[in-house]
Amino acid sequence: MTKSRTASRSLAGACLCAFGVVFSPLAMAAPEGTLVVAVNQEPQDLAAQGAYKEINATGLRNVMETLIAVDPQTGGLIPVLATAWERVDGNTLRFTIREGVTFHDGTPMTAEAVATSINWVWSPDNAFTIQEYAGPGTISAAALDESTVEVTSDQADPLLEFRMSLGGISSAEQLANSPEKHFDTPVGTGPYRFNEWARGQYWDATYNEDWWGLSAEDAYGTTAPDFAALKFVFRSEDAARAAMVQSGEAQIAMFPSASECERAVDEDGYACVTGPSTTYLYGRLDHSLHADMLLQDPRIREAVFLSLDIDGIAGLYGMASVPQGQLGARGTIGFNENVGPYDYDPERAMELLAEAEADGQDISGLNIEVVGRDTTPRIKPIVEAIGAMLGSVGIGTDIRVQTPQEFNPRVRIAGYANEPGRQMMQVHVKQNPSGDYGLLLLSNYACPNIDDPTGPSRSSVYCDEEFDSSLFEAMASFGDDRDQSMQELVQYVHDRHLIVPLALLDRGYLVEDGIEFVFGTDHRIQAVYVDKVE
Amino acid sequence: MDTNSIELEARKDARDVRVTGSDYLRAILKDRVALAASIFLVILVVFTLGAEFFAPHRPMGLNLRDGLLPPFSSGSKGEFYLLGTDELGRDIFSRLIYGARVSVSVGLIGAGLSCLLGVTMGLTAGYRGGLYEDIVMRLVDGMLSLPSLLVALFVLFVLGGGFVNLILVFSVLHWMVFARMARGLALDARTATYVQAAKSLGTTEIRIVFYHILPNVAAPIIVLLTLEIAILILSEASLSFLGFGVQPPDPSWGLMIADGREHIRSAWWLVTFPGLAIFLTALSLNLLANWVRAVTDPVQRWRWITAS
Amino acid sequence: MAESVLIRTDNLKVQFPSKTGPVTAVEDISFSVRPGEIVCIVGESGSGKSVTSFSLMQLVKFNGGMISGGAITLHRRDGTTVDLRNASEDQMRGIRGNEIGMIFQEPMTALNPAFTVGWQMAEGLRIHMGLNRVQADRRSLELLRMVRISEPENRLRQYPHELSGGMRQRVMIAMALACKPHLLIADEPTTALDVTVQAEILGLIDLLREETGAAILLITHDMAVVAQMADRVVVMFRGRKVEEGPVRRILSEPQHEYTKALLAAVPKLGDMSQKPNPEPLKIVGERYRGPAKPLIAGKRQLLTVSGLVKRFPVRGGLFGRTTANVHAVENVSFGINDNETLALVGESGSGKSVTGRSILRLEEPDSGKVEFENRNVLALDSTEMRDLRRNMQMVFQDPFGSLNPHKQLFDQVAEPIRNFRLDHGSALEDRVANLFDRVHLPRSFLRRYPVELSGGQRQRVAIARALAPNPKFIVADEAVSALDVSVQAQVLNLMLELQADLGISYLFISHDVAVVERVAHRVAVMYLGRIVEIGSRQDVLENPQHGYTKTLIAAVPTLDPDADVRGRVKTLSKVPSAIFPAGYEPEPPEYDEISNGHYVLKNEKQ
Amino acid sequence: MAYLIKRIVNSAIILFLTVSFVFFAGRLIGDPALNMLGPGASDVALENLRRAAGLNDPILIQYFRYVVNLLSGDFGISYRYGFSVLPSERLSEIGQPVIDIVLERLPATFFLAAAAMGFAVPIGVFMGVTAAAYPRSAADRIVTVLSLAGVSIVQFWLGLMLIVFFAVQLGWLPTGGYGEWQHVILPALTLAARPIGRIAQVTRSAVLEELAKPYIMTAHAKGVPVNRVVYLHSLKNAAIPIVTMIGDELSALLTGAILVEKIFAWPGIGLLIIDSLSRSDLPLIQASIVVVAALVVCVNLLVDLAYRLLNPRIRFGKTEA
Repeated sequence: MTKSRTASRSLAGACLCAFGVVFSPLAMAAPEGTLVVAVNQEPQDLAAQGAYKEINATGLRNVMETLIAVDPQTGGLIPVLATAWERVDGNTLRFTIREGVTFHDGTPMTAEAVATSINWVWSPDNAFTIQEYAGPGTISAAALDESTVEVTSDQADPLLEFRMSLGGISSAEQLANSPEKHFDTPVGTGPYRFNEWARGQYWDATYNEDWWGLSAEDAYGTTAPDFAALKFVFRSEDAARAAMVQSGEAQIAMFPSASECERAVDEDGYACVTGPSTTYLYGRLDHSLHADMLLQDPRIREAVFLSLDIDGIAGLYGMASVPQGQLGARGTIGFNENVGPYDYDPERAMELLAEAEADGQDISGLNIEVVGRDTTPRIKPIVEAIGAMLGSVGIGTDIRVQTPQEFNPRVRIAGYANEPGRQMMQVHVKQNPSGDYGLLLLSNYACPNIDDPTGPSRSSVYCDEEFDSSLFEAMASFGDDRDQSMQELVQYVHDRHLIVPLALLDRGYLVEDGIEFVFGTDHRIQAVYVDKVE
Repeated sequence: MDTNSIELEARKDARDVRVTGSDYLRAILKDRVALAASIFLVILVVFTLGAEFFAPHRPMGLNLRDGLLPPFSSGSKGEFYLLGTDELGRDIFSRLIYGARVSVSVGLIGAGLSCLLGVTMGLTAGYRGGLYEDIVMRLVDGMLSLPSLLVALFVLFVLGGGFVNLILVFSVLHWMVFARMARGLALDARTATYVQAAKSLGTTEIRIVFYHILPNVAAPIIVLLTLEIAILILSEASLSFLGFGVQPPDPSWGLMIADGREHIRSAWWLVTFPGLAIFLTALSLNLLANWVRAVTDPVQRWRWITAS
Repeated sequence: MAESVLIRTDNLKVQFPSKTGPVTAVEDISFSVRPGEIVCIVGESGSGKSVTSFSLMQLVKFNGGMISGGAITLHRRDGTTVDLRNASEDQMRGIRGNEIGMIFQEPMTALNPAFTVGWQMAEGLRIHMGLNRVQADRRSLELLRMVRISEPENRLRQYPHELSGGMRQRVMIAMALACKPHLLIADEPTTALDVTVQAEILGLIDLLREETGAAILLITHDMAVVAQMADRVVVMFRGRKVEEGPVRRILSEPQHEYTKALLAAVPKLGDMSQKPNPEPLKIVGERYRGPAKPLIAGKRQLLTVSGLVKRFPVRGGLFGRTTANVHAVENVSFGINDNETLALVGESGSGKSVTGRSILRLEEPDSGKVEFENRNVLALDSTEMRDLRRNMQMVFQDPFGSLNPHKQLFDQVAEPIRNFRLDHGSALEDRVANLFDRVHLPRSFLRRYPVELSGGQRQRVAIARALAPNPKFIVADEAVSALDVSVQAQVLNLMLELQADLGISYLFISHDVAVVERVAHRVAVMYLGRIVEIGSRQDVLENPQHGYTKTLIAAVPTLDPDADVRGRVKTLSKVPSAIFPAGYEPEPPEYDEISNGHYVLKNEKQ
Repeated sequence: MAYLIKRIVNSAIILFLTVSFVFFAGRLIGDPALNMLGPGASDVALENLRRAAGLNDPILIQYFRYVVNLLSGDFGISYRYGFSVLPSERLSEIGQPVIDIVLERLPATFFLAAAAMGFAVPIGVFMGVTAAAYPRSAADRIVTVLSLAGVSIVQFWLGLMLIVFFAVQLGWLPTGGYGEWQHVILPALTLAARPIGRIAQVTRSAVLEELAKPYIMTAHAKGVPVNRVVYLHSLKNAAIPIVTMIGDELSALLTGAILVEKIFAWPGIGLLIIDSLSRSDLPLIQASIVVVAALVVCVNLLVDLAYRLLNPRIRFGKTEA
């Protein structure tokens, strides 16, 4: 086994301790000091929708709260701004809004405000990135009375609860009067009040003494806010982030590289804490629609997949485990035990290529563009490795690491349509926080709609009516037959060699001694889960 | 008797020595620093030309088992890695040698092209004079006062990075220095007495420029060329570091530093060696240029040539 | 105090370290200077006279030299004596500029261009006399008046580049005398100056000697200067003192061979009176190689120059428009016959060189007519011009610059022959070799490079090169000015010899009237771009009519110790210049014909 | 005076060329509307934007408009800065004026450049003068090699090394960031290496040249102390090439700080440029380049003025008497 693999094992041990933290009753000590978190990139904005995936806005949930949330420890849903919620029918959820909550701008959080906020976040017109968790239906919200909000999807939607745990609730007053502020001055209800965003440096927030959670006994979190202020400092250099924790500049450094995590073992003053995530690294090989005909040949596709040493790639990534041959981890609804990892068999790959060539396929015309996005951690060695692997079985490759501006359009249908005859394998990361295969299958395999370039399956490259129809059936179904039909679909796409899962990522943190940090598979940094211990 | 008095005069000026190639050779052998520099450069060039022959491993060969091995360690199949390996298990030393090929050729070709362009523009401008000269020199001044690295970035951002574009951008953004110098030299030469003399002897213009002027202005231009090569090698590193230069998987010194950055604390050799390579190359070029300037400078020459 | 000695050197020895061991510059130099007297150290380049003067204040060490032997004894103001060879740097600083003042050869560069005259004069005063700025300025004013500079108040505020050469040299003198030193060392103080200015400066120095009572150590290469200034003379040759004595004795009965040679080599104004034709100088130790036949000018007119005008624009303003013109050559006309030498005499800026260059079209004249053998030179196209150059050649002033440093002498001399395809192969080689013989250069030099030659030798090469295409006419632009007198004499004789043998015509451009008298059949005097007087040598030099010609001739130092030098001192203000606003058209010159062929300008331009 | 006007006119021309360059080069990327909204944009959105921004007019009209707007300080608005959202015509209402964004970053860059020069000038000049005062001595050799080393080093590499050593191993200084004085030291040192080298070289040769001139001997002959001769008499004359070099290096700092700012997370204009490049935020990139070019031009102008103060010969365009 390679160096880095053994490393990730030892780290698995480290992560357990983080989960071992027991719930401590709210300590009422006056908050003091600043929690400095070194994050790997500057947010592009701090809009309410960003709360769904903190890669864009780490720590936003300290300012902006959701109706309900996923409990980092149990993984179940817990009340936040909604005290209770009930299913009316397959399409509808009804939320009871918490009393006496005010936004940081002083305006009360009325049912109206909540509805406005939800509509803003989920409106297809705004086309926020959160749309990748929308669909097939469209979501809208309305206030029934001052304490009740009803959220509806125009199609039966078993995932509605989950979706409601994503979008942040922000001040309706701000949305009405100064929408431009919405993007860089979040006004929420959370335990911390947004203070300032110094471009290129940090954004910070100060303790909100009027936070509802201080009085509510069903407040979420393992502790009361221990810190007078939060500061999220942007540092793209891995070494720099690590050094900040080591030198006490920061208490927590996000996503250290495997090598930094190893160092932590023999350095004093801080430790590396890791835990599994729902994020996986995958390679998606162009298929139908605008792809080069060569890629339609199943032998060639299989050859490509066979030439990938997935163990090696996962090991190269560092803190990651080798995934099954399917997106999503064990325990997800629709997970198929029988679908194992794709094999690594270069010889077989070469045979297949030979066969294809014998049938008149022009293998020399095969030149696969392996593309990654430069914001993805460790992407460069990964794509280089993949390139080398394909090369070793005689498949030509181009290697590219592109900026989001170049990359994003190309992996969406609109851009794809502009590059007919493409041979691209995009190497990218995706999260599946929902615990259900529905969204996965929808966003990755359903046929994209060129007229709806921002729709949920905008980044799929696969078109298969048969598959689509059975998928939409499955998504509307509940319980066991949902699980069943999903499993079949998983097997189906596995055999089509569409997407190769490369690594199921662990995420790690360098944490200063004296800090207990609890996080879930969605890896959010929330002060109420960060505890000072002596 | 008359000739005798001439001989006496000759002895009076005994300090003026003509400088031959062998003198230069002797001089550089005496000047330890310059000697070291030129030896380094010779080795570099040899390695660059014979990369296939000198590199112990394939620069692109993937070998995940032997990732991040420190210098002087041997891999799983017992192969020896002089300067260690990167995270893909590729031999740093081999990549340095192949990287030299990229970096050095960018420097050489880029500087060469801009020199060609600049010197032609400058010499003609300086010798021809008039409106043509005005226009050229305006252009030179204008382009010189542009933030060149920035413009380079922007252009590469528009055209996209890569070896060829890099060289194009460099030659377009660096010819001015040569033009300015060549023009200055041409101006001096035009008024120099020996050129006037040649003219009065009925020597043709072309012959004056190429037979009389060129040899007299060659030295400073060579010096500048050497310096520019160094500058371009540095710029290539910077641009590649930013991802606008040479594209992976081609090894380039700048890229190697960029890649090694993540492991800078745990695997120092990833960043240190390519950094040193660039540093030593640029330093050697500068030292050499410095030396050439000194020995070809008519004022200093005598001191340097007879120096030990 | 007659017998008391102010400063004395005994067996002074100065060396310069080099990688091949120390090089001895001067050796065994002993002389002394008494209070109030003028001692001249005379010698040619390389004689070590300057090194000697620099040693007295240990200045030589700033040139990398070291005093490795002997002693320098100075009697200080306070009566004590000190050995300047071993004096500490602090002691020296107290003496330099304070008890010993010094002035240098290059007035153009010896003043710091970045500071005002006032500041530079004050500096010494403040250091040595502890004066404050105001007092220093007051003293500076006195000094400037003392050296006869007009409107001294303004001068103090000016920068060196705003002053003329003569004025700068006066400032230098004033600065040197600032702290009332009792010894003033003057290192070639007038070499770089025009002869009229030189006369004034020399006069001034002599005057100041009397006014301040300071002794003066004058370093020069010019025997005439010696004759006029010195009480006693020290003759140096190749780093050694060859002779010492009172000026009259040295001049009348020189003992040492070298001194004799030196004196013989100096052309003396007046020697040629009553002699219609040029004659070579007699060079001691060299068998007299007189011309085969007397140098009689021909009758056929070879070159005619009429109304030649050349102006250089002074650009300025927003779009670099021409705001003024330097009237370098203003309506100049003259003619030269075959086998004749016309000398163009004038001081720097008189336009004599530009005239010569314009004739060869190295400058394109603005207007005028040049006819060579009845061909209109200015009308020729470039190819015609090229082969006309076979017959018109040029010898430049600077023997170092006029040869291409990267080419062998053979190729340089062969160049015109190749250009005109006159010969090739072995014929070419013989021809070049013969040219070397012709100018008395050993054939062993053929494969050498210019750096290996001395100035005189290079000038011979330049002449050989000019001779190569057998020209009928040679412009010799200050051809001997850069050379030591002895060498100068040799080259002059060579040129005369060539004229005698080959019947060449010369346009001999020079600032040195004495030299001109030697070589010229006819003389034209130029001033601010115009010919003010032209005629036969005897007419112009022995019977000058124009005011300027008179001053010029009067200014020429003679070897006569009794000549009065002070009379020439006049208060110096701004020098007249040939710069006129754009569009200014001076009226054409009108000449009076004094005698046959002797013309004098009658309308001055204002 | 006339000269000054001339220089200003030249500078204006240079800036004009720069503006034209960024405008047309920007168009090479392709449809600006598409660039602003991204390929996912709906045709409606694109068309709206085109109409709003007058992108349907002939290119020269647009160019003219662009220049005019620049003159009135309007560099356009950013469609990227501060949004992680997919294209939508609504953005035009809430986009930020790029010029504000750029100006917001300038102080940091100025501060850094000033600090770097604060290190570079005294050290460089001192090294150079020392070397010149004792030519071919050991000191001279050391200075030569050191200064060449400074010129030859890869800035961002040096930066990384400094971080590893001073911030990580020794923990003396922060790894990067902005705010207290400690933050500026490492980046400033990194940036100073090159200017130190070049200033030292120029000073050395310039002073050496001056020390060989006759007026130096005059000063000695006046009994002026040696140090005064070197540091006052020669240095003031050597000042012009030195000032030129300082000016060049200052301009280089304003532009060349890009990598250093990135490595040290220094929120200057360099960092901004890198971000906007990765977001291909065209208006922002164009504005940054124009602004920086303007700065560089200003520096050159100042250097020119400095000449006139330093060199009496060209002061007020006086001609020789």
